[in-house]
Amino acid sequence: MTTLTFTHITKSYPKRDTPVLDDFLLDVQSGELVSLLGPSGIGKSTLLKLIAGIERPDAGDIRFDGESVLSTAPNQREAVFMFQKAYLFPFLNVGENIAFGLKVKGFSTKERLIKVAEMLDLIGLPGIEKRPPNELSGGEQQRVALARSLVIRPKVLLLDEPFNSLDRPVRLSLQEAVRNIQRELGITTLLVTHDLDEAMAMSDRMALMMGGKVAAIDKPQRLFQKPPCVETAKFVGVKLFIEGVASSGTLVSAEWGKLKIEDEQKVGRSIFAIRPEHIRIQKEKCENALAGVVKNCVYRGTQIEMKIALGERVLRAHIPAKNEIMPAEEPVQVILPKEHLFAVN
Amino acid sequence: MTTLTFTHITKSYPKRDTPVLDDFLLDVQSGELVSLLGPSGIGKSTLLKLIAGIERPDAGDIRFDGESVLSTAPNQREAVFMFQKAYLFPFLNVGENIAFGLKVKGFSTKERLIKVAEMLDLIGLPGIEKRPPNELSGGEQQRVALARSLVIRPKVLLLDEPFNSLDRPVRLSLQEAVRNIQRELGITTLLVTHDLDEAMAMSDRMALMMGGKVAAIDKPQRLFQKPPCVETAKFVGVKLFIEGVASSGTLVSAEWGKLKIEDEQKVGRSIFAIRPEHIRIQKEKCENALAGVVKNCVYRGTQIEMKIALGERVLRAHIPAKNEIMPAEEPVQVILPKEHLFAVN
Amino acid sequence: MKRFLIWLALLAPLLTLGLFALSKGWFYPEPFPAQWTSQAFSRLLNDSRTLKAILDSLLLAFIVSLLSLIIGYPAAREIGLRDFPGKKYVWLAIFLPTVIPPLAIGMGLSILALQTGLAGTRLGIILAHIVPTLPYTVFTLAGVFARYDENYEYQALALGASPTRIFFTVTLRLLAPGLAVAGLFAFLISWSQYLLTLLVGGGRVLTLPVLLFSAVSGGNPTTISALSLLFLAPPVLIIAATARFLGENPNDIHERI
Amino acid sequence: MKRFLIWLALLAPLLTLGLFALSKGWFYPEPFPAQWTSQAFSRLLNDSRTLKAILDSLLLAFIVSLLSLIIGYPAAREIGLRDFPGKKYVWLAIFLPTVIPPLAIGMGLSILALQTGLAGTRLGIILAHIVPTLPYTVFTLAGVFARYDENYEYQALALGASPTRIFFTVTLRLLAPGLAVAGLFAFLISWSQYLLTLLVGGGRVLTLPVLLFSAVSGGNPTTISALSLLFLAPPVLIIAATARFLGENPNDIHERI
Repeated sequence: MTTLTFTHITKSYPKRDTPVLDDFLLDVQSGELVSLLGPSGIGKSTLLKLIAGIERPDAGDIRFDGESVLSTAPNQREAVFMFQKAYLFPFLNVGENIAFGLKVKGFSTKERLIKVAEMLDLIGLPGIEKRPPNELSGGEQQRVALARSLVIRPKVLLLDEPFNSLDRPVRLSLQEAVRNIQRELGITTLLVTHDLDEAMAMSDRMALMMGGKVAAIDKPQRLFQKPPCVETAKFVGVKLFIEGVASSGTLVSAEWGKLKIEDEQKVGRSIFAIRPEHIRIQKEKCENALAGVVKNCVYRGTQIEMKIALGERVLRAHIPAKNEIMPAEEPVQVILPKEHLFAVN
Repeated sequence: MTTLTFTHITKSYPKRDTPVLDDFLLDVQSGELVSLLGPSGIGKSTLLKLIAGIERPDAGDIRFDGESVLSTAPNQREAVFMFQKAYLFPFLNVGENIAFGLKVKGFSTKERLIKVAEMLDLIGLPGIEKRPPNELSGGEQQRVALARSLVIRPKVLLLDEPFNSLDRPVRLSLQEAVRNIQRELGITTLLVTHDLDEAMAMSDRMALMMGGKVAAIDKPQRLFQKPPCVETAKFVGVKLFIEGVASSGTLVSAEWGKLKIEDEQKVGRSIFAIRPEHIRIQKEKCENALAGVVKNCVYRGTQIEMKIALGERVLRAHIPAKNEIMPAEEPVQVILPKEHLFAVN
Repeated sequence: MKRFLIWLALLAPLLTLGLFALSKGWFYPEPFPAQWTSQAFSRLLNDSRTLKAILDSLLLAFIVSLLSLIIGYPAAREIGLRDFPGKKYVWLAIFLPTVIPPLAIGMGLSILALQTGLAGTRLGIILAHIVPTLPYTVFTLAGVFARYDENYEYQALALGASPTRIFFTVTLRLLAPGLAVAGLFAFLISWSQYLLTLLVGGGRVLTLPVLLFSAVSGGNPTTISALSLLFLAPPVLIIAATARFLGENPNDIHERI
Repeated sequence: MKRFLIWLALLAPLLTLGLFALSKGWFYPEPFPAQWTSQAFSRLLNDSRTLKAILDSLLLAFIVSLLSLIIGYPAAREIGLRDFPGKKYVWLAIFLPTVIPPLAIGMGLSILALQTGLAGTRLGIILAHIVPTLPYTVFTLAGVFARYDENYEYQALALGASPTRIFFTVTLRLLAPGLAVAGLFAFLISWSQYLLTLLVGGGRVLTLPVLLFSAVSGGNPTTISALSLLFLAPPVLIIAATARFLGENPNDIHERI
């Protein structure tokens, strides 16, 4: 059980103008799974390389259990990787692959055999010790790679988009397996991903990276339902932002008129937002209703995506699929329920 | 405006034991967009190649507007392609790429310039005639490829997983654009995809292919909510199938006990199914309630995926995200509302 | 530093040649020649035999590389794009002559040429040169075709273009870099052939390498060096020209060849 | 049919040699020799000079290819895996000696050898052979490294292995096919060198190709053909051996080389 601390990490590359990581701060609790989200090139993978010791930070410190590891050689750090590709050694069979780290550490053949069998049970692939890696499916290879990394009981597990190249059903089942094993062994884990669904399903906390820093970090539900800033809100799929002046339960916006809000504390110039699935579309007027016409309906199984024109502006709403698809140009009322309007500044 | 008819098409490959297409039948209406869904290797792309004339069927006929095209040369069929990759000619600029087909058909330089400009407006990229294709983004390249195909006003548009290699936001916006342009020009279109969401969002009708035939074909909503057979139901994400004997509004199943059903016509041995998002989880007992314990909750933004154990069996339900995540081993009632139970045989 | 050493090792023989060609006399242990002159070059370039040899060599190499491309194209397309039983062995068989010693091939060809009466003729020499250039061309082009995507042609076909039109307006333009590289290789192989030219030509056709080869026994180092440099000029120019085909990623050179 | 013609064209010179080596006399227009004999082979294999030349050639080629691999490895790794300014030109410079005519290089090297006193020594010949083999080795290995994924090494590092251990247990085993192909090529190039051996060795070191070369002027076709076939044996065997490195997809041969 290890805590992981980053203090004021800065890292630049010669070819880039701005630093990839700029005064980056993060604390990961022991046994916690924190996911790092953000667009590509934002420094997520760089961070993992710094932890593993493949690269060095320009400034700042990385601590395992409060002790700096910057002077520790990469092969002494006990921080293991799982990449998009399994990187199983093709010249070793599955058992020898898993035993690789144990052999390095000097475990006896007997101990190795026992531990390999234990790990194969844990990943749900018992008895495949003798098979060559190239006979396994992509998902199985990733499971074996996980076993190879975890059999040495590392301090930190670094997951660098490990599910990316897998088909959806395999991806979902592997996410579940990795999450369960990580919880069972209590290994402190960082997951780098650009897939919001994946991060929500797996993380204890999600960190959104922007400009070399953590822009927001919280539990998945909290970050998804009430993102703290506009960037985060956009990242989790919020599309409607309303700028206006708030006072005593009302938001007055030049563009959208007067809207009731629940947030009584918020006073003055503010930006409020609402998730597309919280917008209601109906025929009848009621509180916070705006008149519009349907532009476009796209059926997506469990929900219908609608584009509604309100004058010049276009707004997107996701409504449950039990509703009928409405014809274009149908006049409707767009309801922004006050309990779902939240401040993002 | 062209109708497209397949009559008893059979096609085998020397390396495969069973024919890829086996007595395949399909009628596509003029201006309709039909999607072909199914696992890879099921013959979806083969079908497109047969239409374009790149391959020939072993038996059966393909007709445009009722007339066989099997004896028409591939370059006379007026059936155009859009692949996963744009295949823009790298040695021509965007305008020359779009004008390729017009030049072949002998249009004058002036006519070509006008038509190219029109198409660039239509795909939302006006004025980029002079740019080389490799300077465009993946989504822009696909738009140009679409323009190049449609500028010659083809009879049939064949889309072979054209959005596969694009990132999600680009993919969604391109799906919308292609759908709008297809509707506007009224071009009869076949879309091959393995992405259910994509097929639902874009199609007039979805056809599910199995064993070289169309296993089911219907409007997206109908196929998603009330799939006609077990295979189709599995494909659209149904996970719970209940086998039993139905009579006068009741299904008696050995495994699940007695359940109320709405389908009064169904009598005798039957299989009923329910979508995971129609299963309700609550504390209180009511009609069609089964007692279980929570095994696992995975947060997925707009919904929570739950695994519930009912004795030996495990069942998956998707409940709205407004619910709290329940701790494991919590006892709950699983409700299978009778209005959502439908027969699949 | 490491890179500087690589460069030095690569260029040392060329530099030595250059110094010799321009010197009047240079002996160990002097680090550089004592006297400089460009006599050797002017003498060579005023000799009509040298000039004719250069022209003959260029023409021969050009015809050989063109024929190699024309003959090699269909075979390479078949091998690169299609799968068929025994393809692996066809690959190996093509690969064989690109690495087996030319001396051995030369023996066989020379006997064959004598038997068929082609010995000493230009046609005989052209056919003899094609033996080593054709496999190389097919090998290179088949690699190009293995990465070629026929969907470009299918797109053109769907847009109404005829197969002939597609060949000239699409295929040739897409394959231009690969064809150029394959052609240049064939050119270089033919250009540097003195053995096959000697054995099949029987000394009756004098190309530049044959001239150089005969000079080695008699001439002085300065003449030989100057002749060597003349001989090296086209390969160096051609290699420099292929730089044009390299993209931003220098590893592309491997992909393109 | 098309494939049969390819095979025939490829194998014609070899077949002619074989027929000659086993014949007592064969003249145009007879389609096949009138009399058969294996005298030529038995005479050659009983001649101690031939045997010594074969052993010398094998040993020389082995040392040269080993040295090429050892010297070429760090350079190839740098070029294949790292990006640096001017990389494109380093690629070209390496590529240069693999295509420029050996005759020209030979002139430079022979002069250099005379200047440094290495002419006529085995060391001189080894160094001279490395001039054409090293660039080829670096070129081939750099291509291997360009497709090499260091993440295998990072995985081993994260699992606790030291850099030395990683080199021997991971890197070498992953690169084995590439190293083997590069080494075999170096071996073949060295094996077939008669020009550099003649020029630098001054006739004092007799390898098999040198022997064959001198036989061409004097010997009868049967002896020459038999000698040629002996000379061809290792390349053919080596090429057959590389078949082992080919996967199911025959186009892999391009990837592997």
